[in-house]
Amino acid sequence: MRELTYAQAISEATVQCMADDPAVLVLGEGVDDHKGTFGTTREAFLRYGPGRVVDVPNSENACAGVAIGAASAGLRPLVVHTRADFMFLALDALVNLAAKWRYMYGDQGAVPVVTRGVVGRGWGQGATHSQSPHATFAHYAGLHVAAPASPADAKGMLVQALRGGTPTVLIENRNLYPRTGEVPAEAVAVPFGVGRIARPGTDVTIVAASLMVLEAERAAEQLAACGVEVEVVDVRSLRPLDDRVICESVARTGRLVVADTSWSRYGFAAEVAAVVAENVPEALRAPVRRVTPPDSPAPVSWPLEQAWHPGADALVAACLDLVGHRAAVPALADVAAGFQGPY
Amino acid sequence: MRELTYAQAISEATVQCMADDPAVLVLGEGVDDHKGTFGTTREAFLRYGPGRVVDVPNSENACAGVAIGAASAGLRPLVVHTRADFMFLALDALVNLAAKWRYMYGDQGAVPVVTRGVVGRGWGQGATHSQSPHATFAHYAGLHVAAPASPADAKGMLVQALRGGTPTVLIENRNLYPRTGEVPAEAVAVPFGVGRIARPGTDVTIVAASLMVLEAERAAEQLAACGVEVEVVDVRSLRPLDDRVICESVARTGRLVVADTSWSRYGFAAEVAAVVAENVPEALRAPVRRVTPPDSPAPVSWPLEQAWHPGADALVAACLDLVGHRAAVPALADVAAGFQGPY
Amino acid sequence: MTGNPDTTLVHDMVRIRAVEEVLADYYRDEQQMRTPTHFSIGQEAPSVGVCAALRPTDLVYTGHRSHAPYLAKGGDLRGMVDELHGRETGCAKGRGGSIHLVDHSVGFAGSAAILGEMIPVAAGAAWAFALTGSGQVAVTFFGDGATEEGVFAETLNFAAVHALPVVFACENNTYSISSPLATRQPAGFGIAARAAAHGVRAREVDGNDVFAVREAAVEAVESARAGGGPVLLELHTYRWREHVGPGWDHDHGYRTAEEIDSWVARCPIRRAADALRPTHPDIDALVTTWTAEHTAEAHDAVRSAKAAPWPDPAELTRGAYGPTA
Amino acid sequence: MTGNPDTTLVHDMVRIRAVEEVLADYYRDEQQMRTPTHFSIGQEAPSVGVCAALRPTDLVYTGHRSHAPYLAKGGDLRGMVDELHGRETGCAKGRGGSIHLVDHSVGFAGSAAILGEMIPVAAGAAWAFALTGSGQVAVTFFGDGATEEGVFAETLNFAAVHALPVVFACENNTYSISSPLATRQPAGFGIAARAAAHGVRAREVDGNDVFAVREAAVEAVESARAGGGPVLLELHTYRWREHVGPGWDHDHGYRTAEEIDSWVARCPIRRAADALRPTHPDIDALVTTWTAEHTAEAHDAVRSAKAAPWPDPAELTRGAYGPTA
Ligand SMILES: Cc1ncc(C[n+]2csc(CCOP(=O)(O)OP(=O)(O)O)c2C)c(N)n1
Ligand SMILES: Cc1ncc(C[n+]2csc(CCOP(=O)(O)OP(=O)(O)O)c2C)c(N)n1
Ligand SMILES: [Mg+2]
Ligand SMILES: [Mg+2]
Repeated sequence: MRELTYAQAISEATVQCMADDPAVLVLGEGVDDHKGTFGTTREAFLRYGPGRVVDVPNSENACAGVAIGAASAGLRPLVVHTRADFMFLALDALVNLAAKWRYMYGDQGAVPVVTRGVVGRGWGQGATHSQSPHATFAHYAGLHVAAPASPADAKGMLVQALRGGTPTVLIENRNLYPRTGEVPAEAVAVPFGVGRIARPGTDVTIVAASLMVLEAERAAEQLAACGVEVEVVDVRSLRPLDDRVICESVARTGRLVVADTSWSRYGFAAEVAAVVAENVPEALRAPVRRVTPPDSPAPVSWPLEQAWHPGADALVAACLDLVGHRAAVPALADVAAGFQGPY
Repeated sequence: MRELTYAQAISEATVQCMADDPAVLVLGEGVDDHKGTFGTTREAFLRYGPGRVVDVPNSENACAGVAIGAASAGLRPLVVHTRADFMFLALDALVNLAAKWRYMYGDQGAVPVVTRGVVGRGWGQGATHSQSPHATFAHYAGLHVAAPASPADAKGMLVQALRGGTPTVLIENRNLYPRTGEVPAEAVAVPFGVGRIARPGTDVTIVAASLMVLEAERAAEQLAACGVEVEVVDVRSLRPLDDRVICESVARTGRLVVADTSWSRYGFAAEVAAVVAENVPEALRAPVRRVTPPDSPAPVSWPLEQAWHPGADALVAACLDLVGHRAAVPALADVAAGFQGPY
Repeated sequence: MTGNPDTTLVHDMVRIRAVEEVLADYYRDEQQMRTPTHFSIGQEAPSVGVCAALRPTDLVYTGHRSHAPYLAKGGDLRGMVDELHGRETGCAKGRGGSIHLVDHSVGFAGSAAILGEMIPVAAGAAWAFALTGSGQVAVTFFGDGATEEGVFAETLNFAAVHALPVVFACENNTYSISSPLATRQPAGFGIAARAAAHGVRAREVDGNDVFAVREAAVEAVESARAGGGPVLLELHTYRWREHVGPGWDHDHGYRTAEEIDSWVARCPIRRAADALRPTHPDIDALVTTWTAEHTAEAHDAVRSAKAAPWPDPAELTRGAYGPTA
Repeated sequence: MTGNPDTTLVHDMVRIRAVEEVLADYYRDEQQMRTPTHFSIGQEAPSVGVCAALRPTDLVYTGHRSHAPYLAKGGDLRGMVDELHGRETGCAKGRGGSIHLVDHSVGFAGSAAILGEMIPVAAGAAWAFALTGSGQVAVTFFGDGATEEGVFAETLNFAAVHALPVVFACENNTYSISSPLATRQPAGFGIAARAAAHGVRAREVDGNDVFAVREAAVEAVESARAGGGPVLLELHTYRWREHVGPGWDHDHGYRTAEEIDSWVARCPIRRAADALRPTHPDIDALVTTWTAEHTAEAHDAVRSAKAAPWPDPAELTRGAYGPTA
């Protein structure tokens, strides 16, 4: 199969869905500019122009509401935020209206708006440009929330979202955009709620989503060299969450590390640990570990930023600790190392 | 000690803090009206007038920002929302600015705004007036989040918040307002991060906050009659969270039920389960149970509303199940039964 | 009923008034409608006058004060009353209550209780109409208080930039719960003027004069439909009863009995009847007949609602999620 | 330096220009300032003109384009350059970066990168001043793009209702990143006009004429200080470099080289010098001297920043929480 970058996969899904369904349209601040949201909306703009790929005012709340309204009248708006941090301003519209619409009107009508939010570290983005709000959205019943790790999933889950009947939030880590992988040429939907074993292993399970799946895979490779076999579970979507793939893996390995780019408390790492405690507590041969940022906002300064963001090294350390292995292992290269400023 | 209602305790804390510190002022929609936010701001208004108890426009985002600005210039604003659901509109200001202020300016200056949000069922409030957003706020490092259960804590934690150096969100369940309890006459701060054993027991631990502590106590009483001794842990604050009191209790009982008025996924119930899985997984003699609303928005219709909100009966059932007890127990009275419309 | 457009306006106001008064009584006396309810008694003219300018295919989105626009747009009475009683037969299947009325069959697209939330939604629907060239218009009803939400200004701007076929119908009743306009907005700067400064054509209208409202609405709706862009109507009116619930609130301290009385004297139904009497000498008789008719209709609806089935708790989560692709 | 108020304005602009040009070069060439950076090159006059009207105790809050107002308010240069280099000696201890500058000693209260976020914050500070009678004024700088955020309208309304001593300084450079005003706001409806409709006195000013800016700011600030309520200044200006980062962006496709050149021709420093030349024939010599002086100052600051200590990762979470009561 041909390879695409993660960004190209998103672009292709967008273009194909727009070709298939004239109701699909894209809106967001600067979606029409030369950078085209990290290259993900450029092709759509070039093909479909400003009537269907629409630059909007800096009004996140109204734009979310406008998208909901357009959806209520039959369109399929795809809203794009170059930083998911701006979505806090759209939170009311998404969790208090879109998420509840179908239910509170008695299962009549729907507003399946799709919202893409870009997250991820790089270049001292600091406290208000480094957050991953996936857990916040995933807490509220009525939304689907996904955070694909591979180009194929990035494409397939966007296709799924643009065809489904549920408002959806897609979280994309910008450090994934240049990663390549095989991607089907057709627009094939990848369902939500079905996780995958990204790498099989027997000693420790690492559960992750999005960029942390890659970090987990890098950690697993390193650990394999020390004789520790890690199973990496990519949940793909946070709501619905595939409890089964998590629990079956932990039942096999007896050890769980959860990796996340957002805080531990009340976050993804908490939920995964809870799923295990709820379903297969007896399988745990060691305490669960959460590998997440520390309890502070994100700093800007380079050494602090490096220390703040959890990565493969922290996962390696957590796994070794869980299996009681005391070997010193060399540090891994920074996953965001290639990234340069300014933005 | 004299008894006060939960509402009176909050009112008293407000008035005493305003007397002690001229920088304290109250703002919120309708805080000055005859109902005075369920009686919690009336006394302050009568004493200090519209200059310090300030009715504001329906502008939740700006009002949060105004409070932050006033705090940055030395005041101590207490912002009141008659429904916490409206706080989604203030979320950006609270989690993206207030929570991060001290850290991102290098530990210089502070904006210790205090925000009270009222939650809780009653009278078909429905999907957008029945939510408890505590987990959302507690996920973001930089805030303190508390949900007191007793009148004494409601007073003491508000005092703590109005004297502390950290922006704080206080969640108050409206069904607690009429409950009475002993409350110290003086303004004594109750620290955050220190949970309490609300009722000792040996067979099952129920961890809860706010109204669910009462539900847990009601369940415990019922269960005692069946010979099941429940330990009720009131965490009091969600961030900081007293991991120790939770883990020590579960280490004793071996069984954990977490009760919450908000959804399971990525919520309070998830966090408490994670804390146990992280620290004392070996103590678990049974799977953890989360007693929370189902995965839908809140309905209006009476029988659905009754079924949607978790209460003492659901806790009783969960505990009996955990201990393998198959007795049928009579249903308990609805905790919100006394509540009448319209609002 | 009548085929005369002027008397129809009176009829529609009388019907809403009669229905709401009956509902308010049951609400207060029986406490069987367990849903916070915002009556429009005294401010029926904005709903009736604006909806008279609409086609069935035009869509209406409202805030919490939803009964009057729902009925004015043709929403099913039984559906509404069953909904207030939380029944499976309600227009929202008992899931939504008073603040979440909906009737797709007549273009009542929904109401929502978070202030301002539906304002951009109506603009979004209008955007869909513009993009698809459907010729429809979207209308949103909201109060003076909702205009203080930032999303109102954001939406005005968005609608102006895209010249959307949306009409913003602001029912300015001078109160937000118990807060008067003076504590919330600067004196002398009206809502219409703010809309105009955002590039949205705006008009102030006597919102208790149903004919004036209709005239302004027809102009606004047809201009929007013809591609003339968004229009805001600031409709000055007044709520007689308490903010939420069935009672009067003379004793709540935030407004005087005199103020209420002065507006009761400006009752939109009475004023419309006064205006029509010279040309329609039978108008008082008609009002009497209609009042009786719709009072009876409302009693029937309540009786029927009480006999209607409750939702099945086994279907507690139905509709939380849509079908997958 | 000079004691003459007019030449001081020129000096302050020259200093900001010289510093930013040096920083932009290092930023581009060395990639040592790992923080997204929004230069004000070409739009120095709003910061300098407004801050000339302020007392040290007046507080300034800004958006992301923060260097110019920080320096204009008297913010410590070393503190800023160290901050851009992420050092412990930075004005925000390396935690905040370019978008979170702060210098309490001179009344630069903070900057923030979420559009519009600081606008109500300045109003809140002004509220504190009004309540305590401190006689201070709060000023907030933000762009044309930030006015599209609902919180802008909310804050105008709040400030007008409470007649707060706050000055809203809008630097209208006609772009939000690469989006021109025309795609974001309706033509013919200015930001000043919107403010006026919200009850906030507003003036449009040539934002590349530092003397006009100062004159308008003095009037606004002193009126606000005297209890005259909030004022908005819409300052028309232009950004020469790319939105974020050190480069030029003629080739990004969203604006023409001609447009940029036409604004470079209206350089605020050159225009101020032109205006002063008749009375200050030495102005060109002064500009040359100042440029050299502050270019050297900036090079020194960068050298010093590179030698300054990094924060200690052991203190990664310092300041996340305040002390308890
Ligand atoms: C975002 C938000 N803030 C506050 C409320 C509480 N609230 C419900 S109705 C209302 C009054 C609104 O006044 P207005 O918009 O003038 O409508 P009216 O009730 O007068 O018809 C308020 C403040 C809310 N529902 N949503
Ligand atoms: C809420 C929010 N939305 C979007 C952004 C992304 N963003 C950063 S700067 C900017 C442009 C702002 O334009 P303007 O306010 O005119 O300021 P200028 O950059 O022109 O000085 C945008 C859209 C943001 N930081 N915050
Ligand atoms: Mg009103
Ligand atoms: Mg700009």
